[in-house]
Amino acid sequence: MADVPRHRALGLTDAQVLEMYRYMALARAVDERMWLLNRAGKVPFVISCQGQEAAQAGAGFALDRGRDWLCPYYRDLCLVLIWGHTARTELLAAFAKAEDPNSGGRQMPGHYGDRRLRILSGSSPVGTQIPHAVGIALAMKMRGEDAVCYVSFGEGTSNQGDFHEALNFAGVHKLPVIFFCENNKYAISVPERRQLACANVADRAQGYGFEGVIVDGMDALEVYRVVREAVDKARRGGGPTLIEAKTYRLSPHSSDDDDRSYRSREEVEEARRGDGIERMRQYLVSVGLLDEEAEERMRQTIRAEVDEATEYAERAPYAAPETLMHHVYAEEV
Amino acid sequence: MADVPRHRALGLTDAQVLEMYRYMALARAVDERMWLLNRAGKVPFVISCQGQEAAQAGAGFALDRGRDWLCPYYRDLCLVLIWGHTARTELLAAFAKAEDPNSGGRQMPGHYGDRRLRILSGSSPVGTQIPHAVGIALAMKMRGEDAVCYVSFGEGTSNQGDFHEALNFAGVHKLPVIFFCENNKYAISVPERRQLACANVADRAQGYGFEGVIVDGMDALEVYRVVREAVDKARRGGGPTLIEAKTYRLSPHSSDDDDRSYRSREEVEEARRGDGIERMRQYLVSVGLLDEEAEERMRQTIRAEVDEATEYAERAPYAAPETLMHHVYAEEV
Amino acid sequence: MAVKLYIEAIHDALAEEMARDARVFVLGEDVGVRGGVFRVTQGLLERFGEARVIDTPLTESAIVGVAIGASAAGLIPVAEIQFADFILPAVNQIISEAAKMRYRSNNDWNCPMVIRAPYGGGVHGALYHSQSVEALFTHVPGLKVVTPATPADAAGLLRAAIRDPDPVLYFEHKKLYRSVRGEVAESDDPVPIGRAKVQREGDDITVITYGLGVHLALEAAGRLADDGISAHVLDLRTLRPLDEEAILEAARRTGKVLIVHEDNKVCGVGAEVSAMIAEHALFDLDAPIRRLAGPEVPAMGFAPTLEKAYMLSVDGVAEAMRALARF
Amino acid sequence: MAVKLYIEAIHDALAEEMARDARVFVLGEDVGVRGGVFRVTQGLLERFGEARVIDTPLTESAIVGVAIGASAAGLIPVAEIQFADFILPAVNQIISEAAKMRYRSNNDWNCPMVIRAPYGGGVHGALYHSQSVEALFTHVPGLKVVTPATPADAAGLLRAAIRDPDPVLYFEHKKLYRSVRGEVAESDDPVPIGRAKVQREGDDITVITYGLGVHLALEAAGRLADDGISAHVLDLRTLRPLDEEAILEAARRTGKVLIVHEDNKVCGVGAEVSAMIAEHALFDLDAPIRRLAGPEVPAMGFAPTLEKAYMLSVDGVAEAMRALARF
Ligand SMILES: Cc1ncc(C[n+]2csc(CCOP(=O)(O)OP(=O)(O)O)c2C)c(N)n1
Ligand SMILES: Cc1ncc(C[n+]2csc(CCOP(=O)(O)OP(=O)(O)O)c2C)c(N)n1
Ligand SMILES: [Mg+2]
Ligand SMILES: [Mg+2]
Repeated sequence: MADVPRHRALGLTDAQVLEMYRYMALARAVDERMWLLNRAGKVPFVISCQGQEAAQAGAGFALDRGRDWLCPYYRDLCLVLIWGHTARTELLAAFAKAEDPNSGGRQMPGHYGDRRLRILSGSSPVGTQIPHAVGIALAMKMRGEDAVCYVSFGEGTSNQGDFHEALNFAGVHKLPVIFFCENNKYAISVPERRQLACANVADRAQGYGFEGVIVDGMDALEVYRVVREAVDKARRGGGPTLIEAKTYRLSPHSSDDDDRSYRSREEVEEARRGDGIERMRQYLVSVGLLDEEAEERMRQTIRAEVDEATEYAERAPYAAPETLMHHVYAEEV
Repeated sequence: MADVPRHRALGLTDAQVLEMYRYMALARAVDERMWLLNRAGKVPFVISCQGQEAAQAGAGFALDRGRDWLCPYYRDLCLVLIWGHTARTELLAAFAKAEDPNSGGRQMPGHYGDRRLRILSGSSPVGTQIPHAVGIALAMKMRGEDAVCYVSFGEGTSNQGDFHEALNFAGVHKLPVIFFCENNKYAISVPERRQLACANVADRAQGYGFEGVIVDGMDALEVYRVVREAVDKARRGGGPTLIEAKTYRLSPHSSDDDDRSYRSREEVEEARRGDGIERMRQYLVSVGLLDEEAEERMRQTIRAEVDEATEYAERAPYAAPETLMHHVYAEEV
Repeated sequence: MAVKLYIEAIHDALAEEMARDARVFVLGEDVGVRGGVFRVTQGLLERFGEARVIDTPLTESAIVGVAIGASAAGLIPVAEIQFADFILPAVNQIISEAAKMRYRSNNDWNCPMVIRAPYGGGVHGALYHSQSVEALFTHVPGLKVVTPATPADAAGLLRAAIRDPDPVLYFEHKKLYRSVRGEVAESDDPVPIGRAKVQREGDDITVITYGLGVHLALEAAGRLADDGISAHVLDLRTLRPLDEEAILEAARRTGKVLIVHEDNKVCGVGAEVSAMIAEHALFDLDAPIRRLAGPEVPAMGFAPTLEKAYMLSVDGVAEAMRALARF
Repeated sequence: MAVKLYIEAIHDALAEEMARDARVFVLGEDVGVRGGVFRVTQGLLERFGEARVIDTPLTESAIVGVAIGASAAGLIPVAEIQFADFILPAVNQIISEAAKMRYRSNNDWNCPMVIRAPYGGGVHGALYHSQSVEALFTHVPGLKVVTPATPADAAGLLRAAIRDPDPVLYFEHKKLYRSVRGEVAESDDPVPIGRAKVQREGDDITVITYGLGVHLALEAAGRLADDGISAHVLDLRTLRPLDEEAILEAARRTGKVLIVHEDNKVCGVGAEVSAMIAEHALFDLDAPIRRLAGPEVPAMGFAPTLEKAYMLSVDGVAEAMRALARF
């Protein structure tokens, strides 16, 4: 046993764990590109996944992209990339172009949605997606399908009434839904301790009659393990799980934020040292799956992908003004 | 110690515990009268406290009527009687008469409120009073007053978003508020197990970083004890407590309900055998504070009080139609 | 043709739609074992089973939010809000989510769902069991709002709402439940959403109304006829989208318009109807556009004096109609 | 007289009211350390301390609900909703509770509180950071709604709102924050709630508007003046209660009315203004009452093409004014 690498013990192939890493690196690269574009005045708004890629990658690989449903939140860039979106789709969204599959440039970036991929369209008011996920899970149960629905949100959002009502509903009806809290320690400027007085968001699960699990969100493999368990349980009819991934938001809340007013640079630097991408890299090196050359190759491919995506998205057309009136109701065009 | 009667050990005098009992009996008598009047077609609506008097009496005596605040819910007849309302005020409300101190006949009975007594006016949408209580407690803390705010609600209501948001707020700000859930096993026709999947409403306190306490709501003295502890803690700056009193609703949900469609007569009869008023009576007899004669005297006084109140309320005038337009805003009349 | 109570028409149409389409299901508070506090869903649990008639926890936002998710996943939820007054905790889910799902996803997702809620007063419901809430939603693009006044429309509009690919708010007036009876066709044809109906033809004045107001206006029109005043009564039936053509036609027909609704007047649906006429048929008017609506107070009181003072009455409507005819 | 930005006027008036009355306190998301996401409450924490500038959890219903309780207990909360779009989870507390507290308790209790929220578009806010939500509240008896357009009114109406014994919704247009500058008196006089203001006198056509619309209308009026068309511009300032006298006077003055607002047209505030005129000044009109308002879509898109297509513009307003003048 001691010789089996962690990912294999968890049932992940070498190729899979490398893919996981690639998605994390890709997400980071897309995210960083968006900031550059924002600072260059080319895209008006960015909201970041930086620091939360490991949690999202672990969760994404534990789910089944062929049947499960997502109700993601605005930081889930890495997750939706795993789910089938690409640097191109997300740069199209950042540039607000018509071809953006999430909303055709109607919504801000980070407002994911794609029917083809079973990603339900999300909005800005936080927490509203949580009851939606419960409704999807209810449909799965009613139709006897063995898919699960995954929904994510921040720790600040776990204080919204919709969180409570949704988890309670799922508990009473034992629905196949995974509640995934990406606790990144801040809700804009408000630190965790001024958002909630309990030690862990996961402690709230007890109030809904199902299990709450805390996981190190900087450890993609550990996240994979606990989400996998929750997914298996849900498929077996065992009902929901609330998982809290402890992460850290490395970037400001958004491109409109200046986080120096509410947290020290030291704190951020300290957190950066625990970055889940770096941890995964070290793991892959330690088990002999990655060396400098392979890393460099991967980075180049990613850079090319992001460059191509940027170029494509920048050139792509905006939605025509007259489309403003389309799709308020069905068949109106 | 073995010789000290329970109530004395709790710090209640003989007179106090007798008063407690009297209020419970008075509440029951007023409530029963309202049903009679409803069945006779004289009052259009009744909502009952039957089965919950012991919980309310215990809580009412643990609070300080001279300084504490109440945000009660529609079943808290016994509590508001303790707080200074009377058979007369509540029959005025039942008859929807102008002199009703709660709302001047504007609201249904059971919608308590009285500024003079620090009872904040309540509404029908359930749970909205819970954040109000937190706001009152916030004001107490800001002004450095040592009053606490007490708020009550049913177990069904503990699923509303407002419950969650309010308890979380109180936990974060460590406010002097007592959250009192009167778990009477049903929310109209929906049994507890279809309302929530956790074993106890009190289990939810953990998610807010403060204590949750379960108490036998049919035992007024035990309720007194736990509420007293919570009140003392709150006054000392120790923050909120969520108390769940396990009770049973002996009557239908309201005069518009027919509870035979969703629960058996046997179940109700079984619960009636544990009625908190009868338990208190037996206790008082056992400690030599009550005998048949005293009981009969008390019942006669109560009957007279309720008769007088009924007569008065029935004769009292309705609000004049033109008052409809009054008090939408200040100084408008 | 069967003669049914308004409430029976709703119940039967709902049951028939559930039988017709296995995707249709009901959720709400006390809708199962209890059959709803007004008994609209009576017997549905027995007939369609627990999976399709769901007693939810006491949480309006989740009722609507879960329905949105279920509709996205291919079902057709008919969510009941026990009283229209209690729809307010669900406003965020309705306006931010259901109304905008199709638009925000650029037509990728939609919400084929119905929210039913009993509204209106005159039943001793006091401040919080008597309100009219339609005007909070008629302003919102993405929503449809219907308010049937007759058993036939109750049935037909419920069918249309259930078959509509977008979210529909279906408000049923409590006072009509057991006080109005009428013919309902055996066929399961829907009544098209967005089409008003002339309930009475007339030439002197036009009353535009909906819900309970239709019955008051028709009775008042009967009285006025005895005095030789001929009133035209248009039942809006759908409040969003309004039937502009029918409204303008009705306004032009007599040149004198009275708009009647129980909901508060200011910024109520009547304001839009009036503005529509003032924008498109101004020169066809022979009199100022009048509105007779609920007074500007939060809601009606419990005391019978206050309830009566709030509610519209045949007398009041007739008086307003006469005054307009005299103009 | 000091010249201030719109946002400065709000900030300063708020700080001055807090200094004047110890009962006034601020609560909301990120209002403390961060000074608000738009910086309206910048520096208040440092000046008034944590007890009076409270960073709340991310819970709009609790922000309003807690404010209601605190106001009942004698304080004067100024609650900030970070974006008007996010007021929807608090609608139940606002409409069922704050608006009805005085009425339901027969004048025993009241809610002296203010809810501030930045609204409106034109700042790349996309669907959910650009909405106008005022029409959801202008229908509700018990509420007051103000929408200042100038720094002076922003200061004066905020003072009035804070001193009002009833709940006031104070909507501040995001696009005006740093784009509009104007004189603000040194005195701390409030601007009375419920009073519109003539922002420009004119004789040919009347524009009735509020918020950003005021600036568009004034600029358009300037252009029209060059062509010899004289426009009268009325700034509503308060949307509930509407200043009926001022509206009717402005309508009668020119007999030609254009109502302009960014919020969606159907059942918007403009509908009530129009209905009011059609009810009380119909025969003074020389032209149909026109409304120029946000298109009937859920909100404006993120893409600049879509935002531009949604937003009112000086060109658009001027064109509508010219068309009306020609009528
Ligand atoms: C209902 C609502 N209120 C306020 C906001 C503004 N807002 C956007 S994100 C955010 C903080 C969210 O914090 P958290 O849930 O912890 O997620 P994080 O951004 O930290 O990932 C706030 C207040 C919003 N989007 N929706
Ligand atoms: C928001 C809202 N939804 C629905 C109702 C209708 N209603 C009144 S009481 C009640 C059940 C309340 O159950 P619970 O909280 O357990 O209190 P209980 O009546 O059992 O004491 C319901 C559904 C309401 N008053 N408010
Ligand atoms: Mg966070
Ligand atoms: Mg109960």
